[in-house]
Amino acid sequence: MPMPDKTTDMAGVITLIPDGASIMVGGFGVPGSPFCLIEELVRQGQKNLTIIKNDSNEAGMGVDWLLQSGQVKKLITSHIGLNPNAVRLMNEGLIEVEFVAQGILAERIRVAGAGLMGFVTDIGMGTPLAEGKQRVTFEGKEGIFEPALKADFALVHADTADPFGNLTFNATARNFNPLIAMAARCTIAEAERVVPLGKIDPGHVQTPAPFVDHVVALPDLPEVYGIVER
Amino acid sequence: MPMPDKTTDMAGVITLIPDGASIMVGGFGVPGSPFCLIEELVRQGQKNLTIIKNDSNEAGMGVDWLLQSGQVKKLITSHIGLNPNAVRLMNEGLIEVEFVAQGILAERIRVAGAGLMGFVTDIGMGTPLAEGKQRVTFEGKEGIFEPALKADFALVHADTADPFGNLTFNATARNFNPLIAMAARCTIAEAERVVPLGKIDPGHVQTPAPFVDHVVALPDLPEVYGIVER
Amino acid sequence: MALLNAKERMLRRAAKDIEAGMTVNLGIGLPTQVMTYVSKDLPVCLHSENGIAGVGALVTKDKADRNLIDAGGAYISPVPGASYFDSAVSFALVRSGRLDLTLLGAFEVAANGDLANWIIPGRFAAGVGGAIELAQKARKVGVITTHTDKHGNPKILERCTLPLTAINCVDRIYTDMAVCDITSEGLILKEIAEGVSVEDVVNATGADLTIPSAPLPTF
Amino acid sequence: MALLNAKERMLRRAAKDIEAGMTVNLGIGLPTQVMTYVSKDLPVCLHSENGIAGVGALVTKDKADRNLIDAGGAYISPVPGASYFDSAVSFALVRSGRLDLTLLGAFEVAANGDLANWIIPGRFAAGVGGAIELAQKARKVGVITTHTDKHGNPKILERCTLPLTAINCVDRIYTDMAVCDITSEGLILKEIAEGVSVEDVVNATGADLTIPSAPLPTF
Repeated sequence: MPMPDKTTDMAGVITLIPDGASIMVGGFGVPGSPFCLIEELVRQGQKNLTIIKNDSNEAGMGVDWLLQSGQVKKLITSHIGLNPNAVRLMNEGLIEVEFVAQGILAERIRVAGAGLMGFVTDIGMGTPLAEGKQRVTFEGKEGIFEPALKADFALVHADTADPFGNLTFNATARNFNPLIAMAARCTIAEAERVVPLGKIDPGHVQTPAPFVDHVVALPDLPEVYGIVER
Repeated sequence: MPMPDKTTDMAGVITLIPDGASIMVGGFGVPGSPFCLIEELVRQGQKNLTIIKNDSNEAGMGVDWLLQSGQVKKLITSHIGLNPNAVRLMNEGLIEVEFVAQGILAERIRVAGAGLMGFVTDIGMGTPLAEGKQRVTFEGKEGIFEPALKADFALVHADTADPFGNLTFNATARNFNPLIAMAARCTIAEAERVVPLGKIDPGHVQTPAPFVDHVVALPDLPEVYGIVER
Repeated sequence: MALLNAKERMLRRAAKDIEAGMTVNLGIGLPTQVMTYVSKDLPVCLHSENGIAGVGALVTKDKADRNLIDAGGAYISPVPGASYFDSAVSFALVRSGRLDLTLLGAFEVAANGDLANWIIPGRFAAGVGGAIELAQKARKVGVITTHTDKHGNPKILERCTLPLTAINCVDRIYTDMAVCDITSEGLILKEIAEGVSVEDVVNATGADLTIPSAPLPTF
Repeated sequence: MALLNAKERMLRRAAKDIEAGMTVNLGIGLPTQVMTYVSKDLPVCLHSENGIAGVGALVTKDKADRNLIDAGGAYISPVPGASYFDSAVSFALVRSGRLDLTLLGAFEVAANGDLANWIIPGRFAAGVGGAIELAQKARKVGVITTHTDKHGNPKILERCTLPLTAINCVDRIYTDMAVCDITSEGLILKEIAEGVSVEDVVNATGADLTIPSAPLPTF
């Protein structure tokens, strides 16, 4: 039985994204950030986007391109400390920023991908991050209800993909990528290599293909994917 | 930097388990069931155990040995349809059985391993499985609170381990094994092969070693791990 | 092709609704047998809840991999492009809407889409397995069942009498007599088995059945 | 060994509490530098929350793998026995109690164990990252900080004035002047830096500090 072929072209697949979309973006720092998908999104210029990503990349790369071009309305993130542009835009009220503790962000995305409504945790109790959040008490212990965080699109960077959309990630480039791939209505993966069906050992697949909607093979990687010189 | 060595012997590690312990057991049918660890538990004879496992194996294997020897007080499981002994013991009131929908069982174990209190889901609404369960309403939608399910011990069957406790599983022998490895206070893994540190590609590890407390290398596999003749 | 009996025609009819590109889960028993009638060239991804997407052909014991079964315990092969995952990911796939279709068995189905397929009080209660989540969360839920039980009593009812697996979840029912859809306007007869009359179907059904005025296709 | 300055002695002292068999997470900044003082032969598993257990030595740019960094963005190597995982598994490890020890930085620490290390209202609020979960869930939490800020104001206080990262979480504080433990009996001076007097420590501390009657070890 053949598997469906989900390979497509970069420009075409990004046109699926409308103004106002919520978009999860993979990556923790440079590793796993889908720079080419973001670059095409900047080229096409969709507006009023909600971006959900662990961090806002550093100045001059990735999510920062979207911030500089004024396409971002809201950022849901765990920290933006490495990007002074993001901090400035937040302080000037030009973007809305929602901070979520890193593991809670990961888990809110994961439970969305698991088709659940949310989870209950004691993380953040007694701190500002708990303020205004719904409480749940179970067997005498109080916790915070953290709702599932879904998105319209996920932009994923994979090391290797097959045409059906099975994905593997390289080292710490995995980070949020397998989580967001499960949590979006439409998951778009860019891959450094697209190999024939059956070339990825079924036991080594890190994102199973049923979670992936589109696969884009990357050309030679631009420099931004390389070692960061600080 | 060397990693801690967690390899140990079967008999010694099972003596850690006291009467009355709650024990998660890997496996879905034969694949991934830790038959040798169970066999040693039968030999040592700990009593009043709570067993948490997807199924109760078939008659004459695995969990059924513990049922036959009268060591099980309670079974938390998704189904026992392939084991008439389990059904009989339940109907005669000799064991208590708590049925949990299969994916909810997986998720209750997973959130325990993720250090959360529980999750909220609409699965089971309007059915007997929702009865008596705590409700949580978020943004007008009602769901069921499903509490994290922890255990004192997890008995895991791995294909390959290293001495630090990194594990890989074979094909559909993965099932509940990586989940229970995270959810127990003490995780004991039996492994078909124990290979030197560094022999498992860090990207292919399916259960990271910090979740595993003890590793037991299996001798030649007994017949019960083989193809089932029905 | 040799003449098919009523059961075989039911399975073949259900197979027609499996379309290119779908991810599908087939319940244990009759539903699993539907694959026999799906073209080997159709790009379809078969999911089994014990942790595989890309279930291929059944294999004989001498060719079997002891670690590779489907949720029914049958030894299977993976197709090129298959993946293995744990039980949490497997049901994440189900609950988050990645299953385009599931076909399940039934003790009873109601005209409002309620499904009962796991408990017969006092007789059968061996656990629900993965059925609740498949029934509640697959995008399309089909039920494959004989139209009546072995005593001739209808299995399609106005309301289920047995404890429910999931409420309001069934979209289509395939039986040895008919194909019926469950819609917001109630239960509608869509197709009829060759050699069966509309009256036969109505008499064997325990719920109001809307009969379209146009001629019914047969299968 | 060359004469160590106060900061180096603080780091070396913190390193002494990293024991064989531990899984440890070191916060960005001063805490990461503690590894310099840990014996290369000690079996310790270093976790970094971006998705690795088994962080090895830092590598120079020309040897770096572009896909392999720690949570601070430094290029690292994996030790034999390392594993990579996603961010959900990484924090599962933290929250479920698999971290034996974390060492973190601080803006303020209170005598009751409260920690503030992520917001200075009006000046610094770039997000909390993974600090809340490390502080709240590691089995032992150590704070590494200068005893006072650059204006000479104490950072160890009766109560924090800044928004909290986590309540009642800190077990031990390592500073350039002292090692203090936070216990149910309050803040206790345990060790003192060479050349520093008990009075110096008391004067630089903004909370009641219990001084044991026995002579204090120095570091």
